[in-house]
Amino acid sequence: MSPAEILATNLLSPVVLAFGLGVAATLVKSDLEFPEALYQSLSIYLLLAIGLKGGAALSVTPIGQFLGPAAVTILLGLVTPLTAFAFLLGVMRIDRINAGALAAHYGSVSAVTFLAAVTFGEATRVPSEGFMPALVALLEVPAIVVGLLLARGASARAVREEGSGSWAGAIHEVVTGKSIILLVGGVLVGWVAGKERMAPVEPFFVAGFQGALTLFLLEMGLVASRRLRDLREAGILLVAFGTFVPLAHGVLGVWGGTLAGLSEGGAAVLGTMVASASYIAAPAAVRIALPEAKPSLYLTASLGITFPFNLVLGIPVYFALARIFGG
Amino acid sequence: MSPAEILATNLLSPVVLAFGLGVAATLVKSDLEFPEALYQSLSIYLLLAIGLKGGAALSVTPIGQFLGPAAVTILLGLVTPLTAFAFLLGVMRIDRINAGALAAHYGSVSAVTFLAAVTFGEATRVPSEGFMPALVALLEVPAIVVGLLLARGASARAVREEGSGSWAGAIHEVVTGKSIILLVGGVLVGWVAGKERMAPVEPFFVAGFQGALTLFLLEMGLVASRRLRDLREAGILLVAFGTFVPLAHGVLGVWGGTLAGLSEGGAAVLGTMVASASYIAAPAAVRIALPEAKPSLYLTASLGITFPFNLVLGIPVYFALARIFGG
Amino acid sequence: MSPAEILATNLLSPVVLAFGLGVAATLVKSDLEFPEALYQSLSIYLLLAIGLKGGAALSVTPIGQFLGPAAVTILLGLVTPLTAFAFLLGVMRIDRINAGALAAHYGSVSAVTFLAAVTFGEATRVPSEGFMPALVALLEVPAIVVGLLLARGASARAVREEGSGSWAGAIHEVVTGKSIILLVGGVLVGWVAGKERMAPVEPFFVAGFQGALTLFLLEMGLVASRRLRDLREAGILLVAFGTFVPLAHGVLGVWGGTLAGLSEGGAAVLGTMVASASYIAAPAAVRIALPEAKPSLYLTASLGITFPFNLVLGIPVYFALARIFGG
Amino acid sequence: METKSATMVTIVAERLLRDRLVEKIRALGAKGFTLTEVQGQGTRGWQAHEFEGPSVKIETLVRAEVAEQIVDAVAKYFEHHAVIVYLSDAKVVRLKKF
Amino acid sequence: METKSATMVTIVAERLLRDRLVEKIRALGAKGFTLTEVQGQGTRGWQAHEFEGPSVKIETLVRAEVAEQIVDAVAKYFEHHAVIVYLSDAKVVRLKKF
Amino acid sequence: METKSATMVTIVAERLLRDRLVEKIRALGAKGFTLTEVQGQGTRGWQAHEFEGPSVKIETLVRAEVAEQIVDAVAKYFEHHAVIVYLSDAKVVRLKKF
Ligand SMILES: Nc1ncnc2c1ncn2[C@@H]1O[C@H](COP(=O)(O)O)[C@@H](O)[C@H]1O
Ligand SMILES: Nc1ncnc2c1ncn2[C@@H]1O[C@H](COP(=O)(O)O)[C@@H](O)[C@H]1O
Ligand SMILES: Nc1ncnc2c1ncn2[C@@H]1O[C@H](COP(=O)(O)O)[C@@H](O)[C@H]1O
Ligand code: NA
Ligand code: NA
Ligand code: NA
Repeated sequence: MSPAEILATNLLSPVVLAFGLGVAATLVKSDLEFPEALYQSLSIYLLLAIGLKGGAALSVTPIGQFLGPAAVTILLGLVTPLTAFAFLLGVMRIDRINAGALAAHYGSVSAVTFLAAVTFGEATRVPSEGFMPALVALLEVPAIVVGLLLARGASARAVREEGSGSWAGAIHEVVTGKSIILLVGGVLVGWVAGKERMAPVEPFFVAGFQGALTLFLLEMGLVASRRLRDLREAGILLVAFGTFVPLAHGVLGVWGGTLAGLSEGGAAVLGTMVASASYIAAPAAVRIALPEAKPSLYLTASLGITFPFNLVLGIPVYFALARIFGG
Repeated sequence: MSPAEILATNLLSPVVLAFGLGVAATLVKSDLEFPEALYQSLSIYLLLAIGLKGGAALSVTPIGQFLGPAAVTILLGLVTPLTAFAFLLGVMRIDRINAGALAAHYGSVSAVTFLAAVTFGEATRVPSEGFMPALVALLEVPAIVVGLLLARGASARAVREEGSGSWAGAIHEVVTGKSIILLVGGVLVGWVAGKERMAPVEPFFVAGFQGALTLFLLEMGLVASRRLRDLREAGILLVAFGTFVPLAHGVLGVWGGTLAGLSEGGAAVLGTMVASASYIAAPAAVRIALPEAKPSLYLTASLGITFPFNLVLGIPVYFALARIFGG
Repeated sequence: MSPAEILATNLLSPVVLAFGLGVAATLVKSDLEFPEALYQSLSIYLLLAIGLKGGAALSVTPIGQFLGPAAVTILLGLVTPLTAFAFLLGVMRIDRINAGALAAHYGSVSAVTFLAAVTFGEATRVPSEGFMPALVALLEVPAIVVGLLLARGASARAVREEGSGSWAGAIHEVVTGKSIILLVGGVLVGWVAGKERMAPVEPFFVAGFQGALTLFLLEMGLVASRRLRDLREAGILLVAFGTFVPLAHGVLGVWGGTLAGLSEGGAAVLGTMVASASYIAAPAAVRIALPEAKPSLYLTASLGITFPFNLVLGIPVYFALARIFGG
Repeated sequence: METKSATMVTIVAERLLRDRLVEKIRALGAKGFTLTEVQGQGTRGWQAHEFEGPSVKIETLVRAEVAEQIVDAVAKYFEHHAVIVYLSDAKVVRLKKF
Repeated sequence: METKSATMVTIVAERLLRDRLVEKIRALGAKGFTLTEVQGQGTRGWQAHEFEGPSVKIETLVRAEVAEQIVDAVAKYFEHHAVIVYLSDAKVVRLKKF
Repeated sequence: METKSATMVTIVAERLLRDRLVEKIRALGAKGFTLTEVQGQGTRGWQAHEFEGPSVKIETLVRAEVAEQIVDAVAKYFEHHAVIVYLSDAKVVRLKKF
C-alpha cells in the first residue's frame, strides 16, 4: 500500500472513527455519557483479555524467540524516560518534578494505543507476534520507576513528611496497580492454562474484543476531548513535546524491535508501544509519589495530545518505518 | 403462516417472553433490579449497534434504492404528530401542552420496538432491508420538533421566563441527545468504514445483539410494569389513545412503506416504527421544552400502554398488513 | 485420566486460575476492584443464561427422563439441611439459630460452583445432561425453607416482634429472590421458546458464557479472599464443618444421581450441587428470617471455606466418585 | 426568599431494610425522601455489599415531631441490624412541602 | 485548627437540571461543589431515573449571602421541576476557600 | 427516645486518599464511617474520575474532640491534594456508639 492508502485504512477503521465520534459528541455538547461502571468494566475486560491472549500465545512460543524482544523492551523502558526527561529539562526548561512525572508517562505504555496498533496490523495484513501483550507488561513498570527516581532528588523531603508523596506507596502502586495485575495476571493465567484450555473462553475474550475496543474508544473520545480546552493553557511547547518525543521514541522502538528479530508487524507494534504514553498506571503512581506534580500537565499531554496523535498519525508512520527498516 | 401462528411465533419469541418475565417479577414483588449502569450500558450498546449495522448496510446500497423510503419516512415523521395531536385535542379534549407532548412521543420512534419487529421478521423469514436503522434516525427527529411546535403557541411565555422551558435547549437536546448521537453516529461510522472493515467488530455488535436485546427487554418489563399502577389514574381514554393511534399510524406506515418500494418485511418494520412511541429522545426533549407537561401522562402512555401493545399485538398485525398490501 | 491428572486439569482451568488471580490480588493489596454494577450485571447474566440453557435443553428432553433426577434432587434438598443441622448441633454445639442458618446455606446450592463443575465435565469429556440447570432451581428453594424451620422454634418470638425477622417475608424472599426469578424464569423462557427459537440468542448467552464466568470468578476471588481474615476468628471447627459436610453431601449427591439414572457427568454435577453452599439466595433469606444469626459465621463458611474447597478439590473428587459409582 | 426551620433525619442502613424503612417514614408523614447508595463500616463491620447490594442512606426533611417518631421507629432495628439514625437542623423555603 | 462558619446549600433535583444549576451556582460565586447521584421521591413521585439517569444532589459550601441568592435562583424551578433546596450550618477551616 | 449531640465530620477527597483517610480516622477513634462516591469540582478543577475512579465523601459521627483531631489530620493534605473537610452538628441516640 502507498503511505496515503495506509493512512486512509487507519482513518477509516471502526476504532478511529469511534474515537472521532466521541470527540464530535463533546464538541456538539451532547449529553452522551458512559456510566462510570461501564468505563471501569471495559478497561478490566480489555486489560485481562490482552493478558490472556498474550499468555496463551506465549505458551506455544519457544522461549528463545521471546528473550531477545523482552530484553530490548526492558532496555527501551529504561532509556526512553531519560530521553523524555532530558528533552523536558533541556529544551522545555520544566522543573524536575513535572519533568520526572512526564518522563514516567512517556516511558511507560498505553494499552489502548497498543491495541489500536495490533488491530491496524491485522487490517493491513501485517500481523504481529502473538506474545506482544507480554511485552506491554514488561514495558509498563520500569519506565515509571525511572521517571519517579528522576524527580525524586528534588522531592526527597516528600518521603518523610506525612500526607505528601510516599516512595514505597508509589512502587507498591506501580507493581500492584490494577492495570499490571490484570495484564500480568492475564498473561500468567493464559500461559499456565495453555492455548487448548483457553479455547472455551475465546468467544468472550477474543471474538468480542474488537467490538468492545470500539466501544471503549468512543468513550476515550469523550474523555480525551474534554481535555482539549486545557490545551490552550498548556501551550504550543507541550504540543511539540507530545508529538516529537513520541515520534523519536517510535523510531527507537521500531529500530530496536527489528534488531531484536521481531517481524515487520511486531517491530511496528513495539514502536507504537514505546511511542505511546501511559494514562492509567503512570498517573496513579505519580499522584502518589509526586503529588506536587501538575496532573493538568501530564494528563493533557498523554491523553489530550499524544494519544490522539498516535492513534491517527503515529501508528501508520511506525508501520511505514517498520517496512523500511525491515526490508 | 396463519394469523394465529404468526401471533404465536411472536408471543413465544425470547424477547417477548423476557419482557413478560420482567412484568411477572414486578407483579410478584421480586427484588430483581438491574443496576442503573447496566440499563445505561445496554441502551448505549443497542443504539450504537443498530446504527453501525444500518450504516454498513447503507454502504452497499445503491443510493436510489434508499431515497424513496427515506422521503416517505420523513413525511410520516411530519404527518403522524399532527394526526396524534388532532385526536388528542379533538377526541380526548386534552390541553395543547400535553397534547403536543404526546404528539412528539407518538410521532417519534421507539428503537426497541423497531428491533423487536426486525427480530420478528427474521424469525418468520420475512427479512427487512439492512438500511432500516438509518430510517429510524430519520424518523426520530422531525416528529419531536413538530410536536413541540404544536404545543408552543400555548407556552410561548415559557421561552422568555428563565427556569422554564427553553426552545433552543430542546432543539439542541433533540439533535444532540445521546440516542441520536449514537444512532446517527453509528450509521456514519458503519457507512464510512464500510461492510468489510466492520467485519472484525461484528461478533460483538451483531452476534451478541439478540441476546443483549433479550436482557434489555427483561429490564423493560421491570420498568414498564412499574408504570402499570399509573394506568388507573390515566383512565380508559388514555388506553384507547395508546392503542388506536398506534394502529392507525401502523397502517399508514405499512402503506407508505409499500408505496416507497420497501420489501414486505421492510414495510412491516416501517409500520412498526411509525406505530411506536419514543420513550428516550422525546421525553428528554419534552421535559426541556414543555416542563409543564405531565410526565406521568406521556411516559405512562408510551411506555405503559403502547410499548407492550406493539410488542405483543401490534408487530404481528403490521406484518399481516404488509402481506396484504404487498400481495 | 489418573486422579492426579484430573486434579491438574481442574487447577489449570481458566476459571480456577482466575479465582486464584483474584485471591492473589487481595493478598498483594492490589487496588483492583470490580464496580458494584459489574458484579451485579454478571450475576444477572450468569443466572439467566443458566436458566435459558436448561430450559432449552428441557424442551427436547422426554419428561420421563427428567422426573427421576428431579425427585432425587428435591429429596436431597430436604435431607441435607437436616444432616448439616445435626452435625452443627451435635458435633459443633452451635446454637439452634446459627445452626439453622448454616443448614439453610449448606442444603441450598451455589450456582457458580455448579457452573465450575459443568465446565470441568466438558473439559474432561464427561458431559452432563443439558437439563441440569433446571435441577439447580429445584435444589435451591426447599433446603432454605427447611433450614429456617429448624431454627424457627428458638426464634418464634421473632415472628411477632416488629423490626426483627419475619417468616412470611423470608419465604417471599426465597421464592421471589432475584436468583430464583432469573433461574426459574430463564428455564421457563427457554422451555417455552424451545431450542430453535433460542438459536439467535445463543451467541450471547452460550458462546460468551465461559468467558463471563471466568471474569466472575476473578471477582469471586477478590470477594472470597476478603473473608479469609475472618477465618482466624471462625476457628478450626468451622473449617472442618466447611469441608467434611460438603464431602459427605457430595457422596450423597453422586450416589443419588447415579441411582436416579443420571450419566456419569450428571451424577458428578449433582454431587457438586449438593456439596455446594449457597451464598446469594440463602444469606438474603436468612438475614430476613433470622436477623440474629451471625453473617460472619455463614458467609465465612460458605464463601471463605466451602466455595474454594469445592472449586479446587471437591469437584475433581465428585467426578472421581461418579466414575466409581457409575462403573 | 425567607427560610424556616425543618429537621433532617438521616438513616444509614443495610440494603435489606431499605423498603421497610421507606414505607415506615412515609407512614409517619414524611412527604418525600432522598436515597443514596453508600458503603459503610460500623460496629458490625463492613456490610457485605457484594451480596445484598450497597447500604443505603435515606434522608428525609420533616417537622420536629415527625423526626422524633422516625427515630423511635428506626430504633426497633438497632438490636439485630446494621443501621444508624441521626438528626440535624435545616432551613427550607416552602415549609408546608415538608 | 480553628474553624469558621459557612453555609452548606444542598439542592436535590432531577438530572435534567444538573448542568443549569451547576452553571448558576458558579455564576453566583460558589467556588466549588460536590455532586452525588441519588434517587428520590417527593410530591411529584419517583423520578423516572431509567430515562434521564438518576437525580442529582448538589452540595456547595458558601458564605451566607451567596446561599441566599442560590436559594432564590433555585426557586425559579419550583413550579415545573422536581427540585428542593435547603440550608445548614457547617464549620470549615480555610474560610477564604469558600 | 432522647437524643444527644455529636459532631459530623465530612471529608470530600480524591479517591487516591480514600484508604489513607479511612485508616487515619479509625486510628483517631472514629467507631464507624459512611463512604459515598461523588464527583466534585473545586479550586483544583474536576477530578479526573475516569482514571482514579470517582472522588469519595467520608462521613463520620464522632465526639467534638475527635472531630478536632480529624480536621488537623486532613489538613496535612491541603497543600497537594483535592480535599476539603467540614463539621456540622448532629443529634444521635446511643451516644456511646460514636
Ligand atoms: N460513627 C459513624 N459515622 C458515620 N456512619 C456510621 C458510623 N457508625 C456506623 N455508621 C454507618 O451505619 C452503618 C451501620 O452501622 P453498624 O450498625 O454500627 O454496623 C455502617 O455501615 C455505616 O455506614
Ligand atoms: N421531604 C423530603 N426530604 C428529602 N428529600 C426530599 C423531600 N421531598 C423531596 N425530596 C427530594 O427532592 C426531589 C424532588 O422533590 P419533588 O419536587 O417534591 O418531587 C425528590 O425526588 C427527592 O429526591
Ligand atoms: N465550596 C465547595 N462546596 C462543596 N464541595 C466542595 C467545595 N469546594 C471543593 N469541594 C469538593 O472538594 C473537592 C476538592 O476540592 P479542591 O481541593 O478545591 O479541588 C472537590 O472535588 C469538591 O468535591
Ligand atoms: Na512510551
Ligand atoms: Na411513531
Ligand atoms: Na448444598
